[in-house]
Amino acid sequence: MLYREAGQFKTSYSADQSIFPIRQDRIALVLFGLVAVLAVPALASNYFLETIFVPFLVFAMAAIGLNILTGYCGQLSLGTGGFMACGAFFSYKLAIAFPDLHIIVVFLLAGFGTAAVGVLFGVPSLRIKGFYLAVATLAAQFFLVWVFNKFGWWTNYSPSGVISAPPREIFPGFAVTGAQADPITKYLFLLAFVALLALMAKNLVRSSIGRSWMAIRDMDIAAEIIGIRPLWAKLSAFAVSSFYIGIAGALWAFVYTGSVEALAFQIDRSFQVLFMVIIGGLGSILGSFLGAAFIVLLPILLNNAPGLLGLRISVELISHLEFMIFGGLIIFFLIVEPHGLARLWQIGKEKLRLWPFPY
Amino acid sequence: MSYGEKHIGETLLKVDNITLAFGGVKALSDISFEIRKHEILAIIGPNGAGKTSMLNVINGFYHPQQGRIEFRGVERRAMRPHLAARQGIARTFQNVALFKGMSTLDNIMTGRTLKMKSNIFQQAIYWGANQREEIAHREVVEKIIDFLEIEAIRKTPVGRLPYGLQKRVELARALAMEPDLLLLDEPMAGMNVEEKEDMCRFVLDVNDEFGTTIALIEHDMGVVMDISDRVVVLDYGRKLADGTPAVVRANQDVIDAYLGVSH
Amino acid sequence: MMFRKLGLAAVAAATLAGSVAATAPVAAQEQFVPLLVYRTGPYAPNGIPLADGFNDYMQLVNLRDGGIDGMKYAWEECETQYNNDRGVECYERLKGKGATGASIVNPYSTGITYALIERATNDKVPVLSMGYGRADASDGTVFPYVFTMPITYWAGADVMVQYAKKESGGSLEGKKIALVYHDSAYGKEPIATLERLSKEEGFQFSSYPVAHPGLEQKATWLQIGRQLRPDWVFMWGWGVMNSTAIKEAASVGFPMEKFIGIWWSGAEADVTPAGDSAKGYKSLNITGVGTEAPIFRDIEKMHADGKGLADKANIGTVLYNRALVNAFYYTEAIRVAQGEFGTKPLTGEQIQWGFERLDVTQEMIDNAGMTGLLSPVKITCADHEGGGSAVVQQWDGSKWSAITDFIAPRRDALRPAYEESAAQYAKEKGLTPRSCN
Amino acid sequence: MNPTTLRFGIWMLATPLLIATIGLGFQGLAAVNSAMFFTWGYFVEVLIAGLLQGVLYSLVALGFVLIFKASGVFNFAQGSMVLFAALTLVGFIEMGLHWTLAFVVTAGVMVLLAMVIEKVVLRPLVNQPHIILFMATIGIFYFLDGFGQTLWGSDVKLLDIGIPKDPRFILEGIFEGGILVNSFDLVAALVGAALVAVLALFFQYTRVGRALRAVADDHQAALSVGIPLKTIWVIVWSVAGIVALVAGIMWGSKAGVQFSLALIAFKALPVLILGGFTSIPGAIVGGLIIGAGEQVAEVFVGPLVGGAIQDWFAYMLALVFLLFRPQGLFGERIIERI
Repeated sequence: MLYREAGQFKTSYSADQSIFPIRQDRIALVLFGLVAVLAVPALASNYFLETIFVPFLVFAMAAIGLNILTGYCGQLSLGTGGFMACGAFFSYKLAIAFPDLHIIVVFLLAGFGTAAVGVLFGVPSLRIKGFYLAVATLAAQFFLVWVFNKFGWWTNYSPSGVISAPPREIFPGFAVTGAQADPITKYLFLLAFVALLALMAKNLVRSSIGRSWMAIRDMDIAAEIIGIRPLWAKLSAFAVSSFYIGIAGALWAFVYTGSVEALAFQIDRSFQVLFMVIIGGLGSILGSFLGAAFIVLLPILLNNAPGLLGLRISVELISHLEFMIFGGLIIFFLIVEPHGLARLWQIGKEKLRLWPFPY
Repeated sequence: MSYGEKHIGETLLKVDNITLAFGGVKALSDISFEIRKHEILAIIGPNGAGKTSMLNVINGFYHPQQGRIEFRGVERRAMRPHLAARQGIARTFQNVALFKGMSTLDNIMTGRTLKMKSNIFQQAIYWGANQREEIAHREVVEKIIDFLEIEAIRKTPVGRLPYGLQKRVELARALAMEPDLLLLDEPMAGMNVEEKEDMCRFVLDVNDEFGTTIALIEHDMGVVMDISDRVVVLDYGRKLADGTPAVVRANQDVIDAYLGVSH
Repeated sequence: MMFRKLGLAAVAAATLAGSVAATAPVAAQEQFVPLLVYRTGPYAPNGIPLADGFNDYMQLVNLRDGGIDGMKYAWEECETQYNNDRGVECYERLKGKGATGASIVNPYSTGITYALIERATNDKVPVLSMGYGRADASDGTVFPYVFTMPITYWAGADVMVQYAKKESGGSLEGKKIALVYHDSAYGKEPIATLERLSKEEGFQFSSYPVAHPGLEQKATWLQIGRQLRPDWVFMWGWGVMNSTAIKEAASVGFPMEKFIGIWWSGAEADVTPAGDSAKGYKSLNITGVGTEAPIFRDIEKMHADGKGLADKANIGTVLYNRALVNAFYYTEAIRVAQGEFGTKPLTGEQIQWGFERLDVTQEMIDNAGMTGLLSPVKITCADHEGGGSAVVQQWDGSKWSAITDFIAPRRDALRPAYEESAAQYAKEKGLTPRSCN
Repeated sequence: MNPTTLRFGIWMLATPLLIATIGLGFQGLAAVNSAMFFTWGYFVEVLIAGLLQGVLYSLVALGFVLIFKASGVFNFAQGSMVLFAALTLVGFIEMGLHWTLAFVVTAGVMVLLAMVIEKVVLRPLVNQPHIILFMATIGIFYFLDGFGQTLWGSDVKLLDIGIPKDPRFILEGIFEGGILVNSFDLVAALVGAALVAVLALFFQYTRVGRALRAVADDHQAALSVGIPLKTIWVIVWSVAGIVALVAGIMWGSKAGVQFSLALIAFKALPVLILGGFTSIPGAIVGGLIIGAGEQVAEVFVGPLVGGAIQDWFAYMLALVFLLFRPQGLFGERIIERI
């Protein structure tokens, strides 16, 4: 009954085009924002901040990136890990070479660098489609990881090939990278950064470039015939997608783990992000967040569940069960709602709008 | 021909000796005709006559092996479809080619893509130039929506619409491009009489109000004879006849090939 | 909408409450040790005996001795799947448990060690990376909370060269040595040392990376066995790479006697899948092999009483023994610290104090019933490696047996290399090395 | 002469020429760059080793092709099916069955698995987009990984069914020192060839095989002549399961039966895009090209750039082929129409 839009009239196109046209959604968003900014840092322990919220936000960023490419533009990519590695190593080189550069500038520059690499590996998409393209993006995945692993220049010739994020501050006195960084600072920085970039992604997908991507996704030939250049649409999707993924990789290395080797961005990482996008919902920015939350939380929950229930099961069995349940849940979700959590959420909202009179 | 005062002008598009083959199969051989400004030209012919191939050649989707195409007096040969769109050629498809995952409004908005100028950074920030542009184009699109009477389905994903409405949305998307030349591939296929009448009205209104030149493929001879200014008849990839409906109707070859005389 | 939010909050609250509840079984007056294990995933064959060894040793200390001078162990396993971010998650989850939080971390993964060094240093929890991780962490002035005893990869490379030199009649002049390595942080560790030694000893050194996971080594071994034809092959392999390398080496006819693996390429799981091909293959080991040491009588008794925690088949295997020695090290460090701070659950900081004063003498080893399992080490504030040594062992088709005594690496040349590398780390991180005088 | 035979003939002539050109190129490079080592005998040896390795890739790729051809599903779980089959086989052998008997029982288990997958996963998802089915097979991948390990443990297991492994030397008269060929690889290649032959016969001459081909060509048409899609899917997943079992035996004997076996799926993917997702001959030829290409690249080019290039090289090679033929070497040409 609370969720009712009767009486809310839109009197301008700009009101109709806003991201949250319904007033209750806007109120909920403000409340949610307050919880995220005030309640979470106050209540959550360092464990929750460091191992759940921080990776969740980093993954959400990567998922937004992949969703732009796969969900909005329809180009299936398995090269996410490679592009994350680009972001991580580019930002490392930049941060070491220019110690005075502000860390946000470093991240953004790394993002732009990754975008350039993404465009390069996006070129085959002009000729190759579907699963063929997916497998072709694996070329990027394996090649990029090899490059960062092989050439010592990327790691400043560290004998082991591991890079460690140098300590940097977001404002004087507030370190976000390095060992001294406070988890709350890290979390709030990530929250703001990811929220801002997510908003920009949302703006893109509701503007003409986003419509071009979706047109290419839904029917590339028709899109071309109404004047959308496939070259521009696909490559811009690769660029924007890689920009986000690159920044996610940089955040992963700098803010989340603090030290990283190229092998951390193996093919598994690509699949992990792909799961998030598909489980969360292809073609949905909200879905990227839901998917990231699901994939980050599920294994931890499954891992803790026997303890919570007071069962004594060996970690070995828990781990095997975790695999099985994870696989089973993927299948279950696909059967229940192939369009992902975002669609479930939307259906729920539509039901709620009509409740208690379903017709 | 009773529909208002029309001033059919000079040649807008000229097709000259077009030959198109797939492997060994000739889809079009040696076709020439022209489309004049402000007219409604019908392309007719039995199944497999090469009508759709002809449209595909005109808007650059197929590249003919021989022949030349002149659009607004400028010759072109190989051209990608998006360049044809840029020059002002829009079209609809025999099997509806809408963007299934998008709403009616977004589908029609894609038709405005070529006219939108804000860059990727402005779009990412949204507020400011991009929003002004979005709203300006939204206003144009809303006019088309009003014109085609599809206000109620504005926000509906097109995948959920019935066929007749999908055809209308597709027309709306093409109109949003404000084309000089509009190619319609069987706009009335699969419609009942009422829907056909509606569609005829829209086609004539478009031609009349916006002055858009229209080339359409249609099977319903009644419709063709009623609304078109001139007719081109194709059969097995060759041109049989070309002229006003009355002339074509009297042509013996056309009668033999198309209007039901047995071979 | 509101209801949904509330529902989410409820779930979050339940999770929070749950994580508190999960700590309850650990009693207040026990020394808590988090165990980062991998009993599943690609490296489970190595992870299982390791985890079993830790469990058995701590169980033995609790049952036989009633704890470390009366202070019992409590521990909890967390599955990392040999995955770096899971490792970090496990560490963060377990570090606050028990009376005083985590007292010691043994990551058993070079990647996880790298990921934990900063965190653990910040949290003041000692990391014991026994024969893995960063070799330069042996410099205690830069890495106060990281211990690398008894020996590092760089020292391991030196031991291998010493052994090859002795077997080649006292000189490696003009010999060819090839290194086959896992193309990762771990595999690259020995390269610098071997390059230096190749200049000093006059042998020709070539290295061959193998891409993860290492199922594909045909090309590598064609290069080694058919083109280079080296006198010795050293291997820094891990998991499936080891057995595949042995098989491929056999398939190009390379003699197993000339093939030496590092201590992570020398467990039972590394050779059994290769079957007969592996007969004669050698590897380094940082602990002794077999079940001759007296402590195994106690372990057997514990198992006979039904109190053992390990799979019996794993007792006495290479990695089980390694875990025993590892647990022995930190048990003794805790004992040292108890001498200073009293018999109570100690904090990581206090145990670090104990580690830096840990002097494992032969007498202590004998008293603990671990004769032959390890060599003496002595840790100081600056030296976190402690001067340990390694043996060469050989696989006879059914079991490993040591074929040399413990060989000490030539640390006079290694120490400056540690210090140089650690100094570079400190510079990048903006750290000021502490003084150890 | 029909175009296929003609094209085949051209390739038969062109391939040795191409290989010889590459060899000459390497020889030239080796003359100016001391980091590179080249002799013709060694080149041939690497080439043969690569081709034999390629057959093993083909074995895995075949499983993908079978399922993709008949149901349009990109079965990511093929790798874990290989692992699961091998684990089950070893499990039965350890229970005391002779390996031939264990093979039969395991084949039965794979058929059972196919039935379960059809019922639980595929049927509820029929008519969903390809990407959804692809995701579902990733679900199967995880489930099988966990299930196999729960059932049979995570320990590495030895699988030895008596395939000889000793190195042999051939052509000692032509090349100095002869050419080393591994007998295990030879046996594996023969088994692979036999399996392909059996599959070809199965598709050509049995009723079920013809039905499968009909489905591959046109789902609707196949349904309209009365072939239930359900049965087809069970059969095709069973066949893929048995192919996985054979691949599991070959790879398991090579590297031991353990978790990492599931990862060999990644070696099959470049083979697939090179050969085309729908072509059995494509899987074979693709496997040979990838196998030979990546070994030659690793041995001769690898040392120039630091080595360990064969993983990405296989993908790059496939990618380059794709740029010329976007549907793969043997895939069906995509004609775009609107």
